[in-house]
Amino acid sequence: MSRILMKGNEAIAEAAIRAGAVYYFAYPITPQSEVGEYMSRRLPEVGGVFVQAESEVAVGNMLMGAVASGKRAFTSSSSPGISLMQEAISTMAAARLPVVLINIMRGGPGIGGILPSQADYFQSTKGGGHGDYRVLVLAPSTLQESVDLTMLAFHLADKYCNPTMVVADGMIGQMMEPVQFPEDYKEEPLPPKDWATTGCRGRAPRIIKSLFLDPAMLETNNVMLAEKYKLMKQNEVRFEAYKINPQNRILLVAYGTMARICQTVIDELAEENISIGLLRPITLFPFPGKEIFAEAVKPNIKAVLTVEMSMGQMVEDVEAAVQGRKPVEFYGRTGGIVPTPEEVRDYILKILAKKTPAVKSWKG
Amino acid sequence: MSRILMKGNEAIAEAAIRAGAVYYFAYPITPQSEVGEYMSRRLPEVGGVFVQAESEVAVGNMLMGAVASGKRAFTSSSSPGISLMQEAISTMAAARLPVVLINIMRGGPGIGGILPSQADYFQSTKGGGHGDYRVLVLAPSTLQESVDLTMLAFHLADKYCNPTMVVADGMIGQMMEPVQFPEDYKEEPLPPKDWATTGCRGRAPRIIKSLFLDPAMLETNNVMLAEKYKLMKQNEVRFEAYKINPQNRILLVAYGTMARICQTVIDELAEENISIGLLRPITLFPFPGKEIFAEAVKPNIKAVLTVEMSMGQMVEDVEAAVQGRKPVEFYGRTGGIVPTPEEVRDYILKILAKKTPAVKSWKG
Amino acid sequence: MNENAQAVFNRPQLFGEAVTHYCPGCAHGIIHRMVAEVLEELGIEGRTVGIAPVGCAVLIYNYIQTDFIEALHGRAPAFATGLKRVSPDLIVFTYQGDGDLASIGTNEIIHAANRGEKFTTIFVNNAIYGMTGGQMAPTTMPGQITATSPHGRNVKECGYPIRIAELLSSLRTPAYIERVAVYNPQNIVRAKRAIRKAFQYQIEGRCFSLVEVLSTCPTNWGMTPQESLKWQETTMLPYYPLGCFKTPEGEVKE
Amino acid sequence: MNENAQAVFNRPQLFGEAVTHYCPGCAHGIIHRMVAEVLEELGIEGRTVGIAPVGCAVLIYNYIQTDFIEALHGRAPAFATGLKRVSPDLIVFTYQGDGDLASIGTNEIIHAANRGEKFTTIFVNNAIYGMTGGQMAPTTMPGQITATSPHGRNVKECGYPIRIAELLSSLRTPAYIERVAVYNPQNIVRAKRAIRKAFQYQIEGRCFSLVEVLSTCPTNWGMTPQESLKWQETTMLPYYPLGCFKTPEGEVKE
Amino acid sequence: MPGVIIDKGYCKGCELCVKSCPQQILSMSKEITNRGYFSAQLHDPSRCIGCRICALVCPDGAITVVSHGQRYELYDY
Amino acid sequence: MPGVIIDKGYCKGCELCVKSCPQQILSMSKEITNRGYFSAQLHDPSRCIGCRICALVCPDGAITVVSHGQRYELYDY
Amino acid sequence: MSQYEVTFAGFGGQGVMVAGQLLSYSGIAEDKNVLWIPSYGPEMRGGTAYCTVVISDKRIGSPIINNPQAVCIFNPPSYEKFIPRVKAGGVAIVNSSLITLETDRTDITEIRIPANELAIASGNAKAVNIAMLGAFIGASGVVAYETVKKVLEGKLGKKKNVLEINMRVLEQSCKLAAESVRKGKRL
Amino acid sequence: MSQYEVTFAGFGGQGVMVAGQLLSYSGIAEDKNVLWIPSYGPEMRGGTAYCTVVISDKRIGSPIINNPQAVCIFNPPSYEKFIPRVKAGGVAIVNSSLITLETDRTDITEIRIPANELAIASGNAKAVNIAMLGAFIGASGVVAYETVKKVLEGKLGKKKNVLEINMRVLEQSCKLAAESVRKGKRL
Ligand SMILES: Cc1ncc(C[n+]2csc(CCOP(=O)(O)OP(=O)(O)O)c2C)c(N)n1
Ligand SMILES: Cc1ncc(C[n+]2csc(CCOP(=O)(O)OP(=O)(O)O)c2C)c(N)n1
Ligand code: SF4
Ligand code: SF4
Ligand code: SF4
Ligand code: SF4
Ligand code: SF4
Ligand code: SF4
Ligand SMILES: [Mg+2]
Ligand SMILES: [Mg+2]
Repeated sequence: MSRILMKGNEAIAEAAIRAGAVYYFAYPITPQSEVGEYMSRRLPEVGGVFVQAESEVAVGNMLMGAVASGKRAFTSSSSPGISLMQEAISTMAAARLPVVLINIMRGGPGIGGILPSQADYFQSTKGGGHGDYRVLVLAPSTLQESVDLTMLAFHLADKYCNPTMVVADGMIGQMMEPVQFPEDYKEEPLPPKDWATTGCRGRAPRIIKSLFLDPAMLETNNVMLAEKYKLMKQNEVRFEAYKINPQNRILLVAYGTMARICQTVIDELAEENISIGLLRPITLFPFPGKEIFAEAVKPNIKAVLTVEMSMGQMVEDVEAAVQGRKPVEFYGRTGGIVPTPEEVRDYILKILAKKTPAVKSWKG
Repeated sequence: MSRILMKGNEAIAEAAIRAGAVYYFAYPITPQSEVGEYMSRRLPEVGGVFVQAESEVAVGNMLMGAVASGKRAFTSSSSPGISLMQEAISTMAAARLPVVLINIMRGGPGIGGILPSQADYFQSTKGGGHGDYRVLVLAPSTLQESVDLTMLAFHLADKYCNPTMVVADGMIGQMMEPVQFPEDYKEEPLPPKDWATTGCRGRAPRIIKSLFLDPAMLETNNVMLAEKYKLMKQNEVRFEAYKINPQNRILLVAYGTMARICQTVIDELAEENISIGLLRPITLFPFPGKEIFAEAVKPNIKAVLTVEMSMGQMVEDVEAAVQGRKPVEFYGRTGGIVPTPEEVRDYILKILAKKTPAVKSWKG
Repeated sequence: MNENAQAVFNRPQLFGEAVTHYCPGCAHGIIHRMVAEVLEELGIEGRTVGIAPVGCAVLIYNYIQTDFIEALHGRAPAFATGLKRVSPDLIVFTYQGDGDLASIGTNEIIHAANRGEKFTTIFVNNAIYGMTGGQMAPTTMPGQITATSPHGRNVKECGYPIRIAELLSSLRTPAYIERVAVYNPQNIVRAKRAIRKAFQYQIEGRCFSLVEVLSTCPTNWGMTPQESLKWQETTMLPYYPLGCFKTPEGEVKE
Repeated sequence: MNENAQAVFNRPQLFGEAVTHYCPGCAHGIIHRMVAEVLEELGIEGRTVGIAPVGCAVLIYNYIQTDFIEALHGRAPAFATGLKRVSPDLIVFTYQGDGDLASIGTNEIIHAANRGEKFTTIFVNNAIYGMTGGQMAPTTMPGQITATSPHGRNVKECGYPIRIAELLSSLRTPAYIERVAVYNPQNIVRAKRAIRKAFQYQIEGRCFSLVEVLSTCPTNWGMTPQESLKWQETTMLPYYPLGCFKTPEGEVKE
Repeated sequence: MPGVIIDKGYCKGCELCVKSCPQQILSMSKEITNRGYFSAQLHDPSRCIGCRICALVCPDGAITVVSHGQRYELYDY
Repeated sequence: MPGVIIDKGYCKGCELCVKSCPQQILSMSKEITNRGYFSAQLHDPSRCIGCRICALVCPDGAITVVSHGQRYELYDY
Repeated sequence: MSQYEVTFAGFGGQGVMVAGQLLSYSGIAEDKNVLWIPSYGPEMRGGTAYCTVVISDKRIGSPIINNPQAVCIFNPPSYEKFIPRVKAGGVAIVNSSLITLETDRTDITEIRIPANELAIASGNAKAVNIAMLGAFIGASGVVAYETVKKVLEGKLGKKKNVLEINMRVLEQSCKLAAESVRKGKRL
Repeated sequence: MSQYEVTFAGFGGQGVMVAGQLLSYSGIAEDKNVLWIPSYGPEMRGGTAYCTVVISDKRIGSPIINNPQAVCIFNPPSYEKFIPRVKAGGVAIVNSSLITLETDRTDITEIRIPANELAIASGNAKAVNIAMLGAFIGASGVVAYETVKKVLEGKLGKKKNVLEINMRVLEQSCKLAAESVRKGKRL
């Protein structure tokens, strides 16, 4: 298996193709337009189809039509484009359509900027659309992981019949790293797509829908969805523990590019004999809250520090997980500014220098 | 002041007019189409304008244009329609545009149903759009309060230059109660709209925008927004304490129609000498978390019970507020089914009957 | 039925048993039946997937017994594009109302038509939002009273009704586009021919095809079914002329 | 400048000092200048609010010194509708690219035009998505190579370019719609006349007005500025004929 | 002889068939169906020419036209 | 005598003026502006007819045309 | 009485919603708290329509009223749906013009009123809902007869003709119902 | 060396990005971990472009490299922007064909290479980036000269002509830089 130097956006595009997703619907937007440009060259070679849609609203709906007949299809976009898909994403969840979406996040809100950001955490994990639903959210921190998680996203989408999102900041889309594609890609067996609308010759007609005028039916649908989300919480929580050990004095929580920066800080501080551990969520939903709790309560931990490229979003889930047992601190930058290792390091040292902070009675 | 019997949707419409919002942009959707129907009769009488837009996407953007010149304008819609406005709402927040939105929530996700629901809590309070931003969210539980909070929404929107939402379930839109409109409506003084684009004769041009290509500027914008949200948390938390007292054995948390149902249950149980208190958030953002914490930790409280017309959304904020100090229970129905007083009562009795439940080590 | 009697007109087999939820006399029923008959006659029901709109016809899947996907409001052409592009052997049709297609979904239908997506659209123009209770549509007639135009559509404020067949026909990409009506048996027969033709173009993989069917909404028009058909003829027809606006052949000659 | 010399052509006052961010030779600059000149000449700059698009022209507010609102991608007509309806005394114009207006924003422009919103649109058609790095637009020419049509636009898959002036002119609501070009001085002069006319219609409260200006994108077309103007003339012009497509007067006569 | 069968389960009493029968041999019955509608009925079967117009206009697929032998085709449907 | 003033601060060296001057009296200078462009220059001022074409086509508002006295107007702009 | 709940149920077109609204206005006129809740949902067109009115001296809590003290039943399907829901000890006003169904329940008072006949006889076949409303107040006394009269006057004051007919129907049915209650019919 | 970082900076069009990519490929060829980070942002058109390459034996953490060990500076504006950022003890390869600016810093090694002249002399004015790359490996030795040659061959193998010229430029500049280092010029 050779290592190929690729731009993140292109690596993700190729990964999708390797996972058999040769149907791509998208609308250009920085910083992920290279996905579409790559696809417009590659898909004709593999017999796939790329439709450049008239808008992201159309994209979301084209995807539902595409996966309805059982094929793997996906899109990529960036923050404002993803906002335009919220009605569709809610509907994919309701109608159990295994669509994969890639969000290469940029600075917001509004038109914002085109530089990297992690400020769509709420949108992706809490559901930016209406109604009770959840999207499975994967957050890679290297390009190899971008490849692996993109391929996994298609598998999980099919496994749970649920929209699945890969969220990465613009940095991951734009940088290059060597990546490897599995040569004999095999997936765990998946349930048959016995719901796909492929024409009803020889069987009863199938209907894919999200409207349930009878409230009891609609509630049943919601309860079935909730069971699925529970299953995901049981089976699909993924995270990486980096240098986590009983000596840790601070527990860092960060994902994506931000986690790599934290790793650098941890390595540097380790050389100064300051022990810091990092718990890096790989799935943002389901969130590794239980695991964070377990680490946070360890006696040596003075505080949990969440670092994000946002004003503080994941930190709410971290706070909920820690349940007031340790102080939860936050450091973040926004607008395309990425916290540097130095900034994170300084913040850590500041926390360590503080007089043992009491667990606040209410986080305010 | 005479009491007029009105449908919720019409009461909200009239309240907006009384608050000086005579510009209304909307697209029909059940269960709130009466707002537009009322407006199409009333606005010509008061010199206002109603544009029935081509879509909710257009509505969100028309509203930004409308309020940009300093006028009060608003829309009403229901869940899927609000999902289509997420890019616009994120942008209103970024560009500080005081738009008021009414969401008469219906069952979701997807097309769902047309019956009442509270399943857009996440969407409205966490931000369904991209980027770091917050919407001020008001949740009335009676028609009189729908009138009062609608009028307040325009004031708060102007005060904070922030999109402000009134969320009510379809029940509130459809039912009738007598309401009163203030005769001499006066508002606290507001800052001058010295940002409005009214033509630059005699002054420097004004620009309303959300794009900041310079990351430092974009971050500054985000920090300024964050300060505003902090101010809101300090000054605008609103809630109602219903029969809250030291004897309470369960603390109920519910809003909107659901809170009324809980009040009935509390009254009934009071007659059986079972003391239950209700903390009803009126602002969903900012959330009265501190107040919930303060009540929850009181010694007699065995558990906090959140009741919602959803699979459990606000309960996450309640859990975060309670910080593991008391068990947080949840009861909810969805799809247009509203939990009845009997169901809530039964659930309360079940909790009270439980062997003193330990605070779970992790909520799972 | 008498022993050697022969049914010369039957409820199409493709219709299930369900009684529709439509109001008495609503032309949606006539149009549904024609679609079912055509699918049956062409023998394509086994490889057809319909795309249901949001609108009164949202439950069409309960009546026409083929696979169906329910689209979001206005987005049926996007669903159809996605489906047909990944499964070109399927016969894909959308069934859309005028609020759905000519208001919220204008962008999707224009671009699907312009890309020449090879599916078929049955566009049911009843000059009103039926399902939500009779609000003004972009196709509402000048002066027509609706729930949101209580004094009649004012063209000075809301503009003139949009003529979708004409609008789409002005695009350069080849397509088959025809407008038909159902106000009397002759026109019903013509309408069915147009629908059949639209599917035939798709079967041959030729082009995008759309049939605009002038329909009725007795309930929200506040008329009897019979009056509604009369109003369709006398008020709608002069503004919405019938006929074939575009064929791929015509384009080829160009 | 010599003592008694007289400037017979000046950088318009309404332009600030800022050097634009446009690529050398990009026609956006020419079109900006014409808009600024017209606003100045008509003396309406003090009551004008522009709506900026998302596209290369997003920073137009740095160059033309009037009030401005930055719209979301494609939604400038909705912003303009909102603004003009609540403040009818303002002069409101949108400035939109072809990706913005003819792709994501098709619905908004069609319905604004159809409602007869009384604002002015300057539609800059450069047959490509400039800002995002040269992807195919709905207006991209058949065979044109772009970042997402590496083998040239294939009309069998993507359909033919959309002609916005013609499409909008097919609507019944009165409007002023003209297509102009900038590939030589004669046409620049004609373009400016059309822009002036468009604003005049608005000043008189007559109708919606739109000027489609054929533009260039030397950077993403991969041509020199001069070659770009040539390509505009030789390749775009035959498909996008110049001229006035619609006037409210014409409509009144109808 | 041609004739029509009206399925009362489907009929919603819209009267479109009644109004369009060229022979004017359909009318509304006074009976209420179990959905609460008055349904159409054939009051003069002998004059039916089997032209199928009633079935063509029926929005509810309630009408079957039968024939044994001669009938008039006004439309080639 | 007419003449043109080219503001090097604005000129991006696109050459459009050079290519369209009917008198062919504009050319590109070899100097690099502080934005890194070669700017246009008037190399034969005496032949300028003040027709304004160069200014008309300049996308950067870099050109002012001046005149004292007679000049040719090719366009009524 | 501190809180009283009544459901009006019938075919769409029988004036069920308006009956509930008239009662609500009467409650307001008597300075009570009032809540009117429509059936709002995916009822089939041509199906049943219903609304519930709550009248109370106190703040009204739950708008979910599954077991009202009284029902006014205009047509057979509603009879089947709502009779089982009436609170024990409650009242059912039944439109005997259309309803011949019977119930096994013995814990409610059923009052049968030939509402259609009353209406037709009065010269306004549409007054069915007024007949039912009259019967309800006659039987329940939740609001005063005079109050309802005033409300009707207020709403229909301009249409003297219609008003008069309605007044007559209201009075007749109110009396009829009051009498039945006095006679303890079908208790 | 466990981790080495170098930033390439110049005008758009000078081949800055490609220089970084060629170095990255060379790192891969030597089985190292590699990361290439572009300047991606609201740079004005015609402004500066830059990229940073990280080559490491270990897992590469932060992609935010504010203070690289080395910079390759193609034009004057980049000189002003990046010289202050070089780590103390680091190296700056400076294109002396365009840059006459000087720095006060005494804690870095500055190596001046007439990259434009080298390129023009070779017959391919576009080879400026190869000249700079050659100088960088000559000065730093982060990857072997032979490796870069192989990578160039792989990328340009088909265009013999271009390849040859580039090879020549690479070699020349590599040697020039290596010599300067040996001579301890401007240390
Ligand atoms: C996003 C969204 N907006 C609005 C609605 C509400 N809605 C449902 S159907 C409909 C219009 C129906 O009108 P039309 O398409 O003309 O169909 P008809 O009922 O007349 O056949 C509307 C506005 C919705 N379901 N989703
Ligand atoms: C919702 C959304 N989708 C996509 C984009 C990315 N985007 C920015 S500008 C643009 C297109 C610009 O093309 P055009 O409108 O033709 O303007 P030009 O740059 O060619 O003048 C796109 C797709 C965006 N900003 N927002
Ligand atoms: S509301 Fe109108 S369109 Fe809908 S079923 Fe009834 S008559 Fe037909
Ligand atoms: S990218 Fe194209 S449209 Fe944009 S400024 Fe450059 S030349 Fe003009
Ligand atoms: S078949 Fe013809 S003649 Fe016979 S009942 Fe029907 S319409 Fe009348
Ligand atoms: S047309 Fe059909 S539904 Fe209408 S009355 Fe006749 S049989 Fe009944
Ligand atoms: S004014 Fe005319 S003649 Fe003079 S330089 Fe300009 S284009 Fe040439
Ligand atoms: S046209 Fe303007 S920008 Fe272009 S070279 Fe001439 S002066 Fe410079
Ligand atoms: Mg309709
Ligand atoms: Mg463009």
